[in-house]
Amino acid sequence: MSEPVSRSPIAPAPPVRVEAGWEVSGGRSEAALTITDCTPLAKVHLRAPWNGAMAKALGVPFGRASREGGGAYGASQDGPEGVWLVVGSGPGEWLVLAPPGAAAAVTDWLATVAADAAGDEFVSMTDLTHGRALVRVTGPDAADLLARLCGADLEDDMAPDGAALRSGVAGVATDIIRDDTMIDGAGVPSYLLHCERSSGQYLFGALVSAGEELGIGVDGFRLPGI
Amino acid sequence: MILIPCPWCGPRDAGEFHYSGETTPRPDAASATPAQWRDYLYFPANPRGEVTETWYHRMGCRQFFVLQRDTDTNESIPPGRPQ
Amino acid sequence: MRLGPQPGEEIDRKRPFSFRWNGDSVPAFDGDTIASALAASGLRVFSRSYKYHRPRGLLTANFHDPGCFFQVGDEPNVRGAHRLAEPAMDVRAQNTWPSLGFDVKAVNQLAGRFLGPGFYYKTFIKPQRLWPLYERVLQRFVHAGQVSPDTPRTAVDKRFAHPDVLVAGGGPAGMAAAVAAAQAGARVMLVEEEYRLGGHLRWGGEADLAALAELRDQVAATPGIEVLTNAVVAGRYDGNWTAVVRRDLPGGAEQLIKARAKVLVVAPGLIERPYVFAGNDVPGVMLSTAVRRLIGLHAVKPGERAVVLTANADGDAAVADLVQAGVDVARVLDARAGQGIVRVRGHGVGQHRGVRAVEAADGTTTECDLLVTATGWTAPAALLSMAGDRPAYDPRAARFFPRHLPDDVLATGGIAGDGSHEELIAHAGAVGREAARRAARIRRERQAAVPTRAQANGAERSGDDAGPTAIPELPVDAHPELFRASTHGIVDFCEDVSSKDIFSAVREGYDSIELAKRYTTATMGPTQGKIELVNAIAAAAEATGQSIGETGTTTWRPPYAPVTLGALAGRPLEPVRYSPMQPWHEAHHARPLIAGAWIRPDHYGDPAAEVRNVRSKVGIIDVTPIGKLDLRGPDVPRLLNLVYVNKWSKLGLGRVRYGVMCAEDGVVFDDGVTGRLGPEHYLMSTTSSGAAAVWEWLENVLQTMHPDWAVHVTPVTTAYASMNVAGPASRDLLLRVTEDVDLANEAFGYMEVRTGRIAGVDGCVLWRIGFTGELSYELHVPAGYGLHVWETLMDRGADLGVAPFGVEAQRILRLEKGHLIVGQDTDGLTRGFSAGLDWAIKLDKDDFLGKPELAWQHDAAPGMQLVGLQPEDGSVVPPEASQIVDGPRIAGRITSSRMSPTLGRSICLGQVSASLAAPGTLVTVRLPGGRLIGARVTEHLAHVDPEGSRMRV
Amino acid sequence: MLAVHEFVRLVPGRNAVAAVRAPSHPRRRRPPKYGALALLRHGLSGRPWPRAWADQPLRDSYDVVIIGGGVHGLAAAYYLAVNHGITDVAVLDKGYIGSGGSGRNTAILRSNYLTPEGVRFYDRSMQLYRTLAADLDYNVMFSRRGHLTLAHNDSSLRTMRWRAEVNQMQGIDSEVIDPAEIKRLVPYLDTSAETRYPILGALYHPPGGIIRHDAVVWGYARAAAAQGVHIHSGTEVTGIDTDGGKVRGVRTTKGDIATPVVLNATAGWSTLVAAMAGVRLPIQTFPLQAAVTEPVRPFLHAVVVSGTLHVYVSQTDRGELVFGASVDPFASYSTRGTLEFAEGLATHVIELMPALSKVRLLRQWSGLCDMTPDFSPIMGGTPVEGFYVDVGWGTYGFKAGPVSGEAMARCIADGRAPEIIEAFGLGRFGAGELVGEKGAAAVGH
Repeated sequence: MSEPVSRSPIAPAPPVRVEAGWEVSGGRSEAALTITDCTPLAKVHLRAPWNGAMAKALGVPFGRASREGGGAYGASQDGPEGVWLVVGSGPGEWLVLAPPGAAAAVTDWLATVAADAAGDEFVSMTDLTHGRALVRVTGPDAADLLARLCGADLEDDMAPDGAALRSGVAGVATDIIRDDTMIDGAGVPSYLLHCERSSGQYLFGALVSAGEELGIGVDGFRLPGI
Repeated sequence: MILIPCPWCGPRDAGEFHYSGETTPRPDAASATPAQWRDYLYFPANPRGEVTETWYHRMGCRQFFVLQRDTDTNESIPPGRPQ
Repeated sequence: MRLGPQPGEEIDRKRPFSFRWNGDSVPAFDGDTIASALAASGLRVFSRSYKYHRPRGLLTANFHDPGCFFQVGDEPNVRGAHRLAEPAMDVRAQNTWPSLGFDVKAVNQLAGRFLGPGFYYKTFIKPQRLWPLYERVLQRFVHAGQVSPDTPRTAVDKRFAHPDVLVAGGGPAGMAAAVAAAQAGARVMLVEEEYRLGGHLRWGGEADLAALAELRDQVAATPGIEVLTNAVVAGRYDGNWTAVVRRDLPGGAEQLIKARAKVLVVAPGLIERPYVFAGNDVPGVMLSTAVRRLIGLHAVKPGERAVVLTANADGDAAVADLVQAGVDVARVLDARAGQGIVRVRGHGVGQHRGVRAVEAADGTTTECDLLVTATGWTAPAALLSMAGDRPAYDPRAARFFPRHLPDDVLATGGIAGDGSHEELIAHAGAVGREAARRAARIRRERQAAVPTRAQANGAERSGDDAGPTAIPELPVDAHPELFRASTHGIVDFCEDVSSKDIFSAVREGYDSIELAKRYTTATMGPTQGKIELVNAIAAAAEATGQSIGETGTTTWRPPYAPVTLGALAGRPLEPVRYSPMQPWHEAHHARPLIAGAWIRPDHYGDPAAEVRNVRSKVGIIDVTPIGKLDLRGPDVPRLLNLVYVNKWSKLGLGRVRYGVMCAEDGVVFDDGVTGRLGPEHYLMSTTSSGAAAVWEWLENVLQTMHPDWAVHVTPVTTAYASMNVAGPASRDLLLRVTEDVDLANEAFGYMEVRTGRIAGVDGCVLWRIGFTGELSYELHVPAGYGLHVWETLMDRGADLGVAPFGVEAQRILRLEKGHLIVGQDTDGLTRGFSAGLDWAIKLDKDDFLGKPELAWQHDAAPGMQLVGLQPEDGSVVPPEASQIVDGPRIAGRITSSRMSPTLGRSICLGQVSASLAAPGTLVTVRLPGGRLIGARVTEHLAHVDPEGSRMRV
Repeated sequence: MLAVHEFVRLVPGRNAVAAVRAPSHPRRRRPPKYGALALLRHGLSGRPWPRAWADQPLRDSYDVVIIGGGVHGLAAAYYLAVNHGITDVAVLDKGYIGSGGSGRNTAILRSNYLTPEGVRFYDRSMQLYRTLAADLDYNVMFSRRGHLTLAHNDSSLRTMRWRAEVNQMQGIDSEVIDPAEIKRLVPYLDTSAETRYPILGALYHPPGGIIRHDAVVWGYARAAAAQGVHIHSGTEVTGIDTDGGKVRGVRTTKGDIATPVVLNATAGWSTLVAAMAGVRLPIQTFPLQAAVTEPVRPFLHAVVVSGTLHVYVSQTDRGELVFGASVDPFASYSTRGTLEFAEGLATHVIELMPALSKVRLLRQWSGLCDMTPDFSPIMGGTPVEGFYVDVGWGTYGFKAGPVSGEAMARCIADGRAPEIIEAFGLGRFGAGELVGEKGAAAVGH
C-alpha cells in the first residue's frame, strides 16, 4: 500500500514536493506581495468558557493572537515543535497553529493545561488540521488586497499586529490573523487567513486575481511554516 | 449596509449576520394551547420604532445576541461587551 | 471655432488627434470632451429630443447636459459633455432615425398639441387590440443608445474603504474642508466628479486661478488625503455607507468603492438652472456656466453674436468672458433691473437648426445666434436627501438649503450659502475641522468596541474632545426668483415636458408635485431632476397657486448619478466548494452537478450501469458534502432529544441512529444519522444542503434556550472526505485496506460506527449504514488523505469490479429503497406525519422541537401522506411533479420517480391525500399533456428489499 | 387586544352594508369620455381637460371608509359602487393616491401560481386587467409580454413543472421550456452550460406581462370618483373607534368620520392600522426594493424572473430596464434603500445577461411589504364587526388589485367572504391551516 500523502485543497504550483507528509509547492516568489498556502500547519480547535480558568491559563483573549500563548505554561517554550501561535478566534474558542505534524503534541499540551488549571471546566479539543485551509498574504499592500474582498476595518488602529477577527473574505467566513513578519529587520504586514477547507481553492483564487493589479506572487511552503 | 453592533466583535456590516426575528419566549410545549403556540409562531409585534430582536453573527463570532433596534431609522443601541 | 490659448484651459494643444462622429472625422485636443471638440468644429446639433424629436445642442456643457448623450462604440448613453474624446473613438448620435439631420419622427412636432400629458392614458382604449400595435411604434421612439448582445462583461474588483471624513465635491469648499480635516488628523477621501479639482475656479478669472493654484498646493502638501477625480459619491445609505464610483478606468469601465465614512461632508457646489420660455431648447441657448466652460476650459467660441440674460454675478462674468473671446455681445438683459425675454426664434432645420433672434420683454427683438441665461441655481441636495434631510426653499435666494442633517453629515460651499471666496473657505475649514473631530469620536467608540487591539477596551484618549468647532454662518445673497418667462417652454429636456404640460396635469387633478411628476414624467429621465426639478416645482406651484415652499420637493433617490451595472456587480465572487477527490472525478470525466456551492459528480457516463454495479458488486460514491457536526459533552443526548423527533437517551457506544428534525411548526426540516464515537463524543450527519442551517439551529438551541448545557458543536463537514462503499462486495474490499477494525457482521453490525485505520490513514470513521439499501460502509477520512484512500480503494478493488457511482445513481438507489429526500418528497408545509415518519415521531417524549404541532397533527384528520407508487404500466415513468388526480380535483403529486434498473420498471414516491394512501389503492396520475395513467400504492415506501435483509448480511 | 385564537373559524361579521343604508337610486355618473376623438377635440380647441377626480369635502359620516388609496382600496371602492350600488364611500390616503406599494412595484402581471386557489384567484385578476382599460375608460397600457421563470437547478425545475401541471389543470397557459426555446425568446440571456448558475429550463407563461401601475391607480380613482366615491388624499387615519366589538368610526388628521364599515387596504402599515381596531395580524414588514436603468433601445420583450438569483427584469416601452429582487433580509419600515440591493441586483442581472455591464442604473427605490407566514394574503372579516382587512400582500399585491377590490367589495356588501377568497381568511393561522404557496415561495413576482 503506497505511503499516504496528505494534500491541501489548494492545488500546489509546480515544482511540487512533499514536506512533512504534505504535498506542497516548492516555488519561490520575490514579489513584494506574496501569497502562500500554509494548510499543512497543525490546527487545533479549543473550546472552553470564554472567561474561565482555561482562558486565563492561555492568557490569550478573544480578538488577539500570541506566540507567547500559554502564559505560565508557555506554549512557545514547552512546545516540542517550535513556535506555536495561539489565536483567540472566538468567544470561548481558540485556534492553535503549529508546524506540520504537531497536532497531537498541541492537543496533549492543551489537555495538560486544562487538567492543571481548569479541572472542573468543560473543555474540548478538536484537530481541524484537515478541516480547514490556511493561507498567508504578506507585503506592504496586504491590507489593500484584503480591502478588495473584506469589509471589516483592518486599519492599524483597529486591527494592529496580533489582531484576530473572523469576517467574510470574498464571501467566505474566514479567520483573519494579523501576524506581521520581520523582513530585513523591518516589520512587514502579514495576514493568516483560515477558512473551511473546501472553499480553500476558491478563496486562494479570489485573492490571486484581486492581487494581480498589486503584482502578487505565489510563494511556496517552507518548514516550519510559522 | 447598516452596522450591527456585535457585543463581541464590535460594529460589523449587517451582511455578516443572520436576522432571526423578534425575540419571543417559547411557550411551555407541554401546556401551550394551539392558540398560544400559533401566536408564538405567527404573530410578531412588528412595531414601527424600537424592537427587541435576535441576531446571529454567522460570519463572525457565531454568537446569538439580543439587539434593540429602531425599525424606522434602523439605528440600534450598542449592547456593550459581555463581562 | 477654437480660440487662442486661455489662462486656465485644460486642453493640450501639443496633442491633437481625431475621432469619428457619425462616421466623419472630427479634430480634437487632448483634454477636449466629445462635445467641446464637436463645438470647436462648429457643430451645434448633437441629438434629437425624446417626444418631439427637436434638434438639441449644448445647454450645460457638463456631465448632466441633456443634449449630449452619445453612443460610443458599444457603450450607450455616454455623457458627451463630460467624457473626454479619445483618438479613434467611434461616437454616434442617438435617437435619430434615419439620421441626425433628417429625422422623420420630427413630424411629432406638428402633432405636439395633441401629445399633451397623459396622451397615452387617454387613447388607444378602444378597440384594445390597437394598443399592442401602437406599442411597437412607441418602442421605435425610445430615446437611447444600443446594447450590443456581445458586449463583454466588465469585471473590476470593488474596494472597501473606511475614511474618517469623506468629502463629496472637489471645488474650493471641498478642497478646503479636506485640507482642514486632514490637518486635524483625519484620514480623508476627497471625491470630485470632474477631471480636476477646483470647481468653478477653473473657468474663473486670474484671481480665481490664483486661489485655485493655492488650494491645489495645499491638497497636495497635506498628508492623509486620498484624491479621486472623475469619480462621484453616488449614494449615501444608512450608517454613512457610501458608494463612490470611479469613472477613470479605460473603456468606460467603472469601479465601485464602498466607503464607510465616519463623517460625510457634502460640498457639491450648485448646478445652474435653465430658464423656461418659448424656444429655450433651440440650439444656441446655453447657460452662463456652459459658455464659461467652453471658453475657459476648452477655448471654444460658443457663438458669434450673443444676447445675455443675467440675474447674477456669474452671468455678468459670462458677459466679460464672451467679450474677451471676441463674441459680439449684442445685448445684455439684466433681470435684476426687471429686464427679461419672451421667446427665442430659431431658424434652419436639422443639423442647421439654431437661434436666430431673441424677443425681449420690452418688445424689442435682437438678432443673434447665442442666448446665454444666468437665472439661478439648483442645490444638488441628493446626498442630503438620502441622509434624511428635507431641504427648505428660501425665496430670498430662490433656491433650496439644507435643514436638519444627521450628526455624521455636514454641508459646505454653495449648497450651504453664498459669500466671498474667503468666507466660503473659512466656512469649509471649520466644517472640515468639525468633521475630523466628530470622526475621531466615532473612531474612539469603534476602537473601544473591538477586541482586536492590544489593550482592548482602552479607548485612545489622544486627540481628545476639544468641544465642537464653531461653524460660521454663511451669508445668503438675494437672487430674483426666475423660473419662467411669460411664455411656456421646456422644463424637462430629457423627457420633452413643457411648463404647459405641468399646468394641464395640475388642472386635471394631478396636483401634488409627485402626481404631476409621474403624470408628465418630468424629472423621471436620465438627469433625474438635477436640471429640471426646481423649474418643475415652480411650474406646479404656479399652476396650483401655492408657494414653492408649500409645493415642496420630491425625494432624491440614489444613485446621485447613474452607475454602470458592471461597477455595481464588480468581479463575480461566487464561492464554490470541491471535495478532495475532485481531481479524480475530473480525470474520469464525471459529469459535474452544481448542488448549491458544491460541484459534485452527477454520473460517470451510465447511471443505470452504476446502479447495477452497486447491486451486484461494489460501487463507491463521493459523499463529502454530507453535513457533519462534531458534538462533545455530557449533555449531547439532551440536545439530540430536543432537536430530533425520536429518542436518543439510550444510544450505546458505537451505535448509530437515524433522526429527523422538525421546525417549531412541525414541518420536516432535516434528517440524517448520528453515531456515538465515545462516551461524550458524537458525530451528527445532516443533508448537504441543510448542513449550515442545522449547525445554526443547534447553536441557537444551545445559546438561547439551554446555555446551561455542556455541549460543544464543531462543524467538520470538510474535515473528512466521505465516501460510501456500497454493494455485496463492499466488506471484501474494505477487509483489504482496513486495519484494527473487525469488520465481521457480528462484530460490526448494521447501524454501528467504528474508528480505525484505512489505507494507512489513522483517525478514519467507518459507518455501517445503508442509504442505498445494500451492505455498505460510509468512510470518513481525514480530508487531506481523501484522494489517497479513494485511489487505494479503486486500485485494491479492481478485481472485485469496484466502480464509482454518482449522485444520479444514488438517487435511483435510494428511491428503490424508499428513502425520502427532505425538500423533494416533502415541501415547505409537510409536517412529520405527512412524511411517512410516524414510526420515528415519539410523542411520549416530554419535549422536542415541533412537538406541539405534531401532537395536534396526530390527533387531527390525516392530511397528505407520503407513499410508494408503481405505475400499472411499468414502462411509463411519470415525470416528477406529475399530479395525482381524483376526478377534477388534485389529490397529490409524484415527488420522485425513476426507471428502476433493478426491477426493470418505473417506481415512484408521491404525496397523496389520506383517502388514497392505503396500500393497494389504484390512483390516477396525470402526465404532462394530460394523459391519465393508473398507479398502485405499494405496501412499503421501499420498492426493493423492504425487509432490509441485504443491508444486514 | 383580541388574540387570534379567540376567533379561529369565526365567521366574518354579518353587517351587510346594504342593510345599513342602501342607496335609494344607484348613481351612474360618467366622466367625459377619453379616446382619440376627445383628444382631437381638446387638441384643436385647446380646451383644458376636466379634473380626473373631484376634490370633495370630508363628510362626518360614510357608509364605508376605505383606508389606503392604492390600487386595492380604490378598486374596492369602484366595485362597491358599480357592482353593489354602494357609493357613499370614502377612500383615505395619508399621502397622495398610489404613493404606497401601488406606485413602487414593478407592475408584473401573471397567474401561474402553485396552488389551485392561488391560480384561480390571480387568473380572475388577469381577466379583469385585460379589459380594464375599456372598463375604466383609461389606457392602463397592459402589455402582454410572456413571463419566464428560470430554473437553475433540478429542484427549482421540479417546482416549475409542479406549477405548470397545476396551471394547466386550471386552464392556464403555462409550460416548462428548454434552454434553446428560452434563448429564442430572450436572445440576451446566457444559456450556455458554463455559467455558475446554468439555466436548465423555465416556466413559460405567455399571458404574463406588465402594465403602467400609476395608470391603474388613476383609472380606478377617476372611475370611482365618477360614481360618487370621495377620495381624500393627505388624510391620515389616527384612530379607529369601536364599541362592543363593532366599528363606529375613524379619526383622521382632517376630522372624525362615523362609519359602520372600515376596510384596511394598507400595505406597510397594516399591522399599525389593525392595532387601532384592536386586531392583531400575523405580519412582519420588510422593505422591497426596485430599480430602473437608463433607457436603452428595446431588446427584451419578455419578463424574466430568476428565483435562485433573486431577480426579475422587464423592459418598459420607454426602454428602461425595470428590476426587482426579494425583500430585504431584516424587518424594517425604512424606504431609504440600500447599496447591497443594487449590488446584488447588478451581479445577478449580469450573471443572466453579461452584455448589460455598461448599462447604467438610474434610480432605485423601496416600498414596504407585509409578509405573512404562508406568502398569501389575509382577506375578509375580523373579530371586530365591520372591520375588514385586505392585507398581507407581501410582494404580489399589485397583480391582485382588481380581483381583491372585486372580492372585498362583495365581502363588504354581503358581510361574508366570497368563495374565491375563503382560503385567505385571518382564522387560518390560528387553525394552523396555512396556504400552500409557501411551497413555491422561492420563485415569486
